Amino acid sequence: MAVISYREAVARGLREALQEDSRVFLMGEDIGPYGGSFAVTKGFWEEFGEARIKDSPLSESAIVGAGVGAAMAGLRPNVEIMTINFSLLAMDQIVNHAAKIRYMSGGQFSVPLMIRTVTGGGASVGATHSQSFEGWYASVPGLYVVVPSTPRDALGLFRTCRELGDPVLYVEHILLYGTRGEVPDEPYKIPLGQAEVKRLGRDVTIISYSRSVQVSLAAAELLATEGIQPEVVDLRTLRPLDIETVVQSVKKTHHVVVVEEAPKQGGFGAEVAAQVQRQAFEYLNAPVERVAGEEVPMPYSPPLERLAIPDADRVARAVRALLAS
Amino acid sequence: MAVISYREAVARGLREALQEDSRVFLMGEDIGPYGGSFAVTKGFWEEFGEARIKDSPLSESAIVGAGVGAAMAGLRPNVEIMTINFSLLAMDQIVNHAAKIRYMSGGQFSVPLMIRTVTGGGASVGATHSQSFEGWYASVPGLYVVVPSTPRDALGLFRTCRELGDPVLYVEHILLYGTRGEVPDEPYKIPLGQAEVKRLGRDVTIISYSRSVQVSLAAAELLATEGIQPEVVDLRTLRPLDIETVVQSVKKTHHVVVVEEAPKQGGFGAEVAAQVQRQAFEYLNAPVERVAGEEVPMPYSPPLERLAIPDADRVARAVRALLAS
Amino acid sequence: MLSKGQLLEFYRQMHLIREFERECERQYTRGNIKGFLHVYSGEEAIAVGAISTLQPQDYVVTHYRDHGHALARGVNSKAVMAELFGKSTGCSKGRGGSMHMFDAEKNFMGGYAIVGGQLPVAAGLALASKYRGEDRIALCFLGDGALNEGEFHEAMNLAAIWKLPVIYFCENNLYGMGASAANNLVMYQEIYKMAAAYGIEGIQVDGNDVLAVRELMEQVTHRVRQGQGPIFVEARTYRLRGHSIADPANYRPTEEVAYWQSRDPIPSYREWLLKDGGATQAEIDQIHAAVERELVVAAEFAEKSPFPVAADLYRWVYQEDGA
Amino acid sequence: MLSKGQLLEFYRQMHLIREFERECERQYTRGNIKGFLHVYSGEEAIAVGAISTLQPQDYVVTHYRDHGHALARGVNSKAVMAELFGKSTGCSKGRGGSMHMFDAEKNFMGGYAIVGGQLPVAAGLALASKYRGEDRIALCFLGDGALNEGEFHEAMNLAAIWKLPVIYFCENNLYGMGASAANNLVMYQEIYKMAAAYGIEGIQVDGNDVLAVRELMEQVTHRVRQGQGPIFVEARTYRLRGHSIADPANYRPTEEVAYWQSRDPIPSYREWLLKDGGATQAEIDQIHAAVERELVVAAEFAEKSPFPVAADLYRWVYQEDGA
Ligand SMILES: Cc1ncc(C[n+]2csc(CCOP(=O)(O)OP(=O)(O)O)c2C)c(N)n1
Ligand SMILES: Cc1ncc(C[n+]2csc(CCOP(=O)(O)OP(=O)(O)O)c2C)c(N)n1
Ligand SMILES: [Mg+2]
Ligand SMILES: [Mg+2]
Repeated sequence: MAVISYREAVARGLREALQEDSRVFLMGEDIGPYGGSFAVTKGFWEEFGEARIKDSPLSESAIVGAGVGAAMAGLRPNVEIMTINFSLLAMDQIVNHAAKIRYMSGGQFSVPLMIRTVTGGGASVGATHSQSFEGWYASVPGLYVVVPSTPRDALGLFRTCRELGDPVLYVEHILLYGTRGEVPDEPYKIPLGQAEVKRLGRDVTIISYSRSVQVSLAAAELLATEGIQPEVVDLRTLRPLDIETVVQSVKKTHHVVVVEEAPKQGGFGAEVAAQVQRQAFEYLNAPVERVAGEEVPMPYSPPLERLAIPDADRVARAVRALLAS
Repeated sequence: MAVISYREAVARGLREALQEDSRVFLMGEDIGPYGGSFAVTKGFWEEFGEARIKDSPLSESAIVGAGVGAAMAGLRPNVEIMTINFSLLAMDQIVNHAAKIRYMSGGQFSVPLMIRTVTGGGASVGATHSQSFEGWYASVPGLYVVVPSTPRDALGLFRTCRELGDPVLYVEHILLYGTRGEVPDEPYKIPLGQAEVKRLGRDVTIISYSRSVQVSLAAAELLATEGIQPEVVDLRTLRPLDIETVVQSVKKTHHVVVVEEAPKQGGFGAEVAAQVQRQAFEYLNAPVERVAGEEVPMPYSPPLERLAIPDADRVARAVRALLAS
Repeated sequence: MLSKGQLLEFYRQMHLIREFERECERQYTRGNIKGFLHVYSGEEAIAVGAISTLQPQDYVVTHYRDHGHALARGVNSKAVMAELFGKSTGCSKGRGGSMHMFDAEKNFMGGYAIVGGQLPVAAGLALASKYRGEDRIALCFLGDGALNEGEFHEAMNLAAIWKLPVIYFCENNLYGMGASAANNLVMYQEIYKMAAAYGIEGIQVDGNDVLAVRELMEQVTHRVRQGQGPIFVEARTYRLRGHSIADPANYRPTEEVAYWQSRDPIPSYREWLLKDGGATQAEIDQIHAAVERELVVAAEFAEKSPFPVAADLYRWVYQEDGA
Repeated sequence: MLSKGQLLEFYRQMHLIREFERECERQYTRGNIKGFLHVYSGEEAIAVGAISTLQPQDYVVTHYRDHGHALARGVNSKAVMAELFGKSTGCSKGRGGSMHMFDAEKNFMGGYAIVGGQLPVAAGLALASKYRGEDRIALCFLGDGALNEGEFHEAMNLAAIWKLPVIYFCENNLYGMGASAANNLVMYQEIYKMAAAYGIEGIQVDGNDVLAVRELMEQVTHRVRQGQGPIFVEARTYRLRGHSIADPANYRPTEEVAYWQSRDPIPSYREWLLKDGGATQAEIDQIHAAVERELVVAAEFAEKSPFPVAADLYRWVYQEDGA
């Protein structure tokens, strides 16, 4: 098992796709000579040429729409939207076209389009550049939404996504690129809709996705020193959502905390909470608790920003309070 | 008390605003000579002139953005986005500008912008034109989201909204325009963040908003004939959300069904369910149940469309099942 | 040179579209068609003239006022009517409806109901063709209203810088819903000139003259096929009916309506056919009769076809064997 | 005729901006400034020349590369630096950061970080002015990259059809991030001509010549103020640094960089001032010394200012007395 970074894992997935499938091409802002805003596609333009690494104008809507068209024509476009914040400009194409064309055409056309983008806050880049909209997309029938938290998941899920016949929003986290982890040497894939228990425990189930998994794991370490053993479940994909794995864990722990970065009201954590209380009602000793982003536009000022995003301490506090209740 | 239609209620609110406040002007597609896509502004252009009833080009993003600018300059723009489906094209302006400028400017600027739009399905207009995105907006700090279900609420809430110092998404329902109801003759206002018990009951609390309130009331009538007395709570505003009124009801009924039109996964009903189980955990005899739209792009075909949107029967069935469990 | 058969075929198609839309209005009144109904009456010369110059492998993409384009592309009138009825035999299996017609066999890539939204999709189809080195172009229709939308700009720019084999064809019928193009575009009388901002050639044509459209588009499709990049065409025309069946269109000056009625593309073409096109009244009558029969069959087919079954509600949300 | 005092004031502002950005880079390295840092170095002549022609009541709106515009508009350098430090004394109270500077007193209506997003906002400000019949115009800066976005198109069209008193001023520095404008716009060498699609007058100016910018903008602001509608200006210029502090900008040909370094707007203006502008070296030295002092004070102020307190996290999400 090699240890690679999250960035390298995504890049490897992309490179494999380009090497193995001539229908795959990349399209996005500054993915060419610049190497990608987060350096994921560094060297790709030189390696694969400009026909396959299409450095695009600043036209989020047009490039996603063009991806839809190219996918309808049988190609496998992989479009990068520099950050999920800018995806709002392409939202109509994603929601009204990519997600609906198979259905609206009665199955005649499909849109095997992969959209890669970057979510999250914590990088001190201010309110317009620090958002987490993946939960919105996860409520759109016709889309898949994938939110890896480790290099291993990033690559394994990527390999599955690129073979799907439907559009995928593949969401990387801005603060995870530099994180490292083991990745199996042999070819492997991770199916969508399979949550993973990232840490075994018994006292409480902490459910999260993307970078919040790392936050939750850190919180679990803190708690472990106090004799509390949290089980940490990584959803890995928001659509499809694997609630079964969560319920299995809850049957053991009887306590649940959901952790995410988006502001609490209307965050995807609400869906998780709603499903858990519905399907594990009998097993819950306390209400499902949520730890989420504060209900504010992300402040630039670093001390305020730190308050606005859940950290390990806050998660640990929530767990302690829940278990004490 | 006069009986007027929902359409007339909204029009009255708009007309009062135009008459009483010279800072108010309307801007939107086909709101002028055409009279509005749903005839809400019929006659306004003739009455108030083209400087105040600004018939705009098909530029959702630009008209919302221009509304933001005009609001920053101290006016009170009232922008109509023909339906909430097209609001995706203006979403960046709504989410990144309207909602955040007060915060990002450290309180120096405010955006008293009202955006009126139309939500909902059931009109046989197909997948791109039948969506319910109000829940997404309800998760954006800095916005208000208002979802009236009756003429009385439509007018009373409108009057409050137009005096707010912050942006409001005021969401009308496509199938409610023709519905009629009593409206007090004396001036009245309805504050945001106050849910209303639309029907008293004792066996189950049905929570909903917008047209789903009418569906829920119809379901309650059905159930009443079987001896089940549902209490129906209308949230009226999604942001702010009044969970207190809901909790009071649950303390009495011990059973909750949340009804909405949006597809279930990630719908705003999840937030309601998550908060109810959190704040009324002790009082719940059964998990919070949700009745929501099916997880499909809205089918055009009328029989399929009817299956995709909750109706009174489905709500009644859910209540029966819940009480039997 | 066009053969008499071709000339008559244009007439047949235009007449079919006009009568098809009349039938839709009747069926709407009878409650068989629901929702929005936007008819193409008055603009037939465009769809017929333009689409006639395409090859079968070419792509057609259009906006929500799409019945005419579908029929001109050869989508079966039974399937179009059944779609409007919401039947499972419709060209979109009843899932799309009036504004979302599709037919994969005809490379009819869809009616798109978000104004302007189809433009990037068409660029993507053209991109795919270029990527693969195919002899295949995309023809994308748009209304004058779409010129106001940001996606027009983004798609035109993308097509231009990447020299995509796509034709953007603007049906300038002077109105978008109730809004007059004159209020919404400074260049409303010369929309084709807006293409210059992208370095794209823009050409104007009389959209009520099927032969003029045909002639121009023969050159245009040829040049785009040769790889010279996108071309933008503006056809001036007029919607003879309201925006939708619910719209009496009172906002239009009566003289304007009268003027354009006098320029109705169908009678004028018929007169030309009879006078200079070598057609006989008998041939015209035959077409009329055939179209009438076709529409009776289409309406019957639509009426008798089954609605989708409830069990199929979830069909086609995702690929059946998808993850 | 500009007085010597004005000429020197232009120099002072340009020099201040350049040195301010240098200080930012230092403070970034020291960890006092976080996140993105996009400096304006090389483009100073534009902000200074253009903004100098405005009245106090006029609006300034700009993009995310906004330090220079803020300083040229007279926003206090202490407040700009404190904002970058995330301090509560910042011009946006530490909530905005580098890309979101605001100053209500100066009618500095904000830096906007979604490329193209500021254009409709500026149209709205101009609309408000027109609605009220005020003598007040809006000046909106944008990069060449913003020309690719749909909002450029929608805002230009809106401004044109409603004849709004707004100036769209494009800083064409040949790159948007790493992407060369030459790849993204067919008209990249004559961006100003794209305005014709909207019936808007477009004018090109040398963005590295503060007096040329000033002279042109005196006419432009005058005409827009008179109510003739929007005007579009393109200034050619060059970013002397990378897109952000993290960008070494290796994608740029060295000859290109060298050429533009030789056209650096500050030394050339200084030479002119000394040779033909009637300024003395002593006056220049005095400016340099004053700017140096100002920046020491600014950095100290920023450093010593308090961070916002935790209790204020929720302040300014909504109006305090709002519903
Ligand atoms: C983005 C968007 N905004 C608004 C609408 C509502 N709408 C439907 S058609 C139409 C007018 C379109 O005019 P035009 O493009 O000229 O086409 P025409 O109706 O003349 O064929 C409008 C405003 C829509 N479907 N999509
Ligand atoms: C909508 C959107 N897309 C992408 C970005 C990321 N981004 C920030 S600046 C920039 C380049 C902008 O170039 P230009 O407008 O020429 O301004 P310049 O940097 O040259 O001053 C990009 C792509 C963004 N902020 N907003
Ligand atoms: Mg039109
Ligand atoms: Mg630039």
